[in-house]
Amino acid sequence: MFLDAWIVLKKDLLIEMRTRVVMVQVLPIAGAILIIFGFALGPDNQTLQKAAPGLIWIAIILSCLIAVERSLSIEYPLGRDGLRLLNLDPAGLFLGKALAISIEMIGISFLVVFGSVTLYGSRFNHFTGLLMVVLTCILGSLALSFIGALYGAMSLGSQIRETLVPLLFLPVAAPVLLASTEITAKYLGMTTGSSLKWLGVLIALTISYFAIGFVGFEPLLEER
Amino acid sequence: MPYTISLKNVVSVVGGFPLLAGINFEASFGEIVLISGPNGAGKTSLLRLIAGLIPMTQGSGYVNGLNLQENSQEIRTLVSYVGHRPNMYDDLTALENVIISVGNSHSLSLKVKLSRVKTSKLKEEIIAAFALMGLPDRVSSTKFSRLSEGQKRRVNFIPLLIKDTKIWLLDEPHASIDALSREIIDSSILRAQERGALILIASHELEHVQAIATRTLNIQGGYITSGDQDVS
Amino acid sequence: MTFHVTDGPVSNENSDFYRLDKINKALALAGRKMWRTLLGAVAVASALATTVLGLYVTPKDEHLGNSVRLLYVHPPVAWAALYLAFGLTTLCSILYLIPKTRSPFFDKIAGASAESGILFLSLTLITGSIWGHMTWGVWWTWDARLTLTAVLLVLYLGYLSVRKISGTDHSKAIRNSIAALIAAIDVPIVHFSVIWWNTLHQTASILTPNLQFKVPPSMGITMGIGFLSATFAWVWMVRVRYEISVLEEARESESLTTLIQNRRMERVG
Amino acid sequence: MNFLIYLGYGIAIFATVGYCLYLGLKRNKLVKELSRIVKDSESSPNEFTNR
Repeated sequence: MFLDAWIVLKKDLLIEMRTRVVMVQVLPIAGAILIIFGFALGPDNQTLQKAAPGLIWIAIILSCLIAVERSLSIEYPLGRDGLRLLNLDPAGLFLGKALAISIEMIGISFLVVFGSVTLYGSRFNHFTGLLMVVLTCILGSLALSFIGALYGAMSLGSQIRETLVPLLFLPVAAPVLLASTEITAKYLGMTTGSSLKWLGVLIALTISYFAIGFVGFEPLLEER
Repeated sequence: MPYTISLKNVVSVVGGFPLLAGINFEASFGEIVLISGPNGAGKTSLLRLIAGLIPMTQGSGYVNGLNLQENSQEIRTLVSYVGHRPNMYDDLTALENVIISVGNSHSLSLKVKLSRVKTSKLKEEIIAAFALMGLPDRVSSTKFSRLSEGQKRRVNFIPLLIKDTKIWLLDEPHASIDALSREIIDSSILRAQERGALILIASHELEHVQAIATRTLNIQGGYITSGDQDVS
Repeated sequence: MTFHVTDGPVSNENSDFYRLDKINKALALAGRKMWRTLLGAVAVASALATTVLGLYVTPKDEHLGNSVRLLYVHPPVAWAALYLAFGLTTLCSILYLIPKTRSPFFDKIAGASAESGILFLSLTLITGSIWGHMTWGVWWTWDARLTLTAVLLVLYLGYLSVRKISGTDHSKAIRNSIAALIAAIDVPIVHFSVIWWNTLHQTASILTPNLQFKVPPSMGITMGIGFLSATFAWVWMVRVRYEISVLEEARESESLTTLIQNRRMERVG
Repeated sequence: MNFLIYLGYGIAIFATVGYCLYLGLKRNKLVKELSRIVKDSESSPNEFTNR
């Protein structure tokens, strides 16, 4: 299973390295979202800094949606038939696809945070703040990628996949958005108080989305 | 001797449409069966059913003693299916594609798998297979999307040679390719037959395939309308 | 080497007898009227009683005024949606996922229940919004419960969309069950996160109106009848929606027989 | 009394009754359709019934 996951992961990242679709298309979209919100909220730096944690995570979630779409379109030439003919372990396939998306998303989320620092003038409380935001980015990206890969597989047979995936994805991403925003807000100095329980929510989400995908991927791929 | 493939009254419904409407079919190792018939008659569906890719809605079907309904995943490791679309990623090289296709083949030992095909015997085998299919070395390191149609098809055959499965399901293997590619593919089919494989070929090009097939059957309206006697 | 190519009949399962048997069974189910009619009658009577009592008989509340009358509708529909409908959907989805209890029955009931749940949940939001407007002066507020309910509505709308994706009966049912499970697992998570979210940000004073007033008996009775009415209406809906699924399946199998015959007719000459 | 109260009750009753009506009519239509199929095949048995 881990070998299969490794094969899929390596394949997806190799294709990304060759085509650079996520890098030259998804990343600019995330950047555009930050800039557009900057426009919309006006030149007042104070407002932007206050809104920054939420904007960061809106940008990350929307770009994750596009990254999931891209991850699915990589498999178009093979289709569901071709994927099944590769005889990969379904759990491995899920893990590979999800980890490939999450590696891309972790990169994007770091750059989005960096963008917020430069564009909105966000500042971390101290060094641990930076570390906590990095940790949040990693956990959030994992949770989003797990659920994205799962829903991608679920909507494979559907003709209305382009609209279905966002409909399924966004409400489930809402708690991720909430938890990550709260942690980020704390370490960008917007709120005070403990963020530990938010970290708990984020970890619980990551684990439960991973578990459902791990177990649920196989029946989604098979047709009996 | 039990049949390798045995289908009785098989109906397969996908999206509310009966792709197969009562197929009765039996075949044994060592045969090359040509499946002919007009477009949309169910040739591809029959192959996909045997490959465990579409569900069996009614009837009973066995491949190598395994029930099509319950063991479709195991069956998929026993058969090699070549669709009319190549089963390869455009942005990977031919060699990488082949490695992904065979990398998980169950006939390979774990050790070979773990060595990631870098220095192993498997890599030599794959290179030899490229040569066997008349593909020069540089083809193996070319992006798949940059290959010619005939080269793509030949590359698509390489996993079959490496995995050495005993049941080959070929969907239009001769469509839109040059004479050289056709010859190479035909000889690899015959070699597989010599090793005792069962090969089903769905094709429009009757004369070409009939030259190598041991028998021909006709499929129309989702079921088999005629089959002639074994020529050998 | 021998082989057979038979031009056989389509399988027995497809014969007229089998097909009509399925239709007849579906018709028999739909024909079992007694309990259904009784249920419907009780639901209609209690709904009427709630309306009359709620609008005209009960007094208006000294704190809340007339808006208290919406409380005979709002909690009952919320109860039907959140606990009855989505509870049953979750239960049936789990029962389908367990191989031992797997049955197409559960998939149908899960879908039927979720559909009525969407209706009741929408009503919950609408009546709640009206109530909010009358008591707090706003149609919407980012209160934990409201937010959770809205997210829940979208989650289950997504579930209904998943149900429409094509596939074989089994693969569809599995997919549906997993989608329902994700929705169900998300409920507690969203629940806790929205509660914490609010306690961090807002001084929730107006949002928790003091309902500890002394309830006159007429009010309590009306509310009880309201709950009764929502429950019976829900049971009726699930039952009839289930009948429709069974009938549709029977029709499907009927058309399948024709389709297979048509398919075989495609033979040229 | 406030118009909004009537609105709330109205929407609730309208939506519920509407959905129930939709369900009932759909069921009756299906029942009719299937009963006709049964009647048809009983009055004119086709090739399969004789087997």
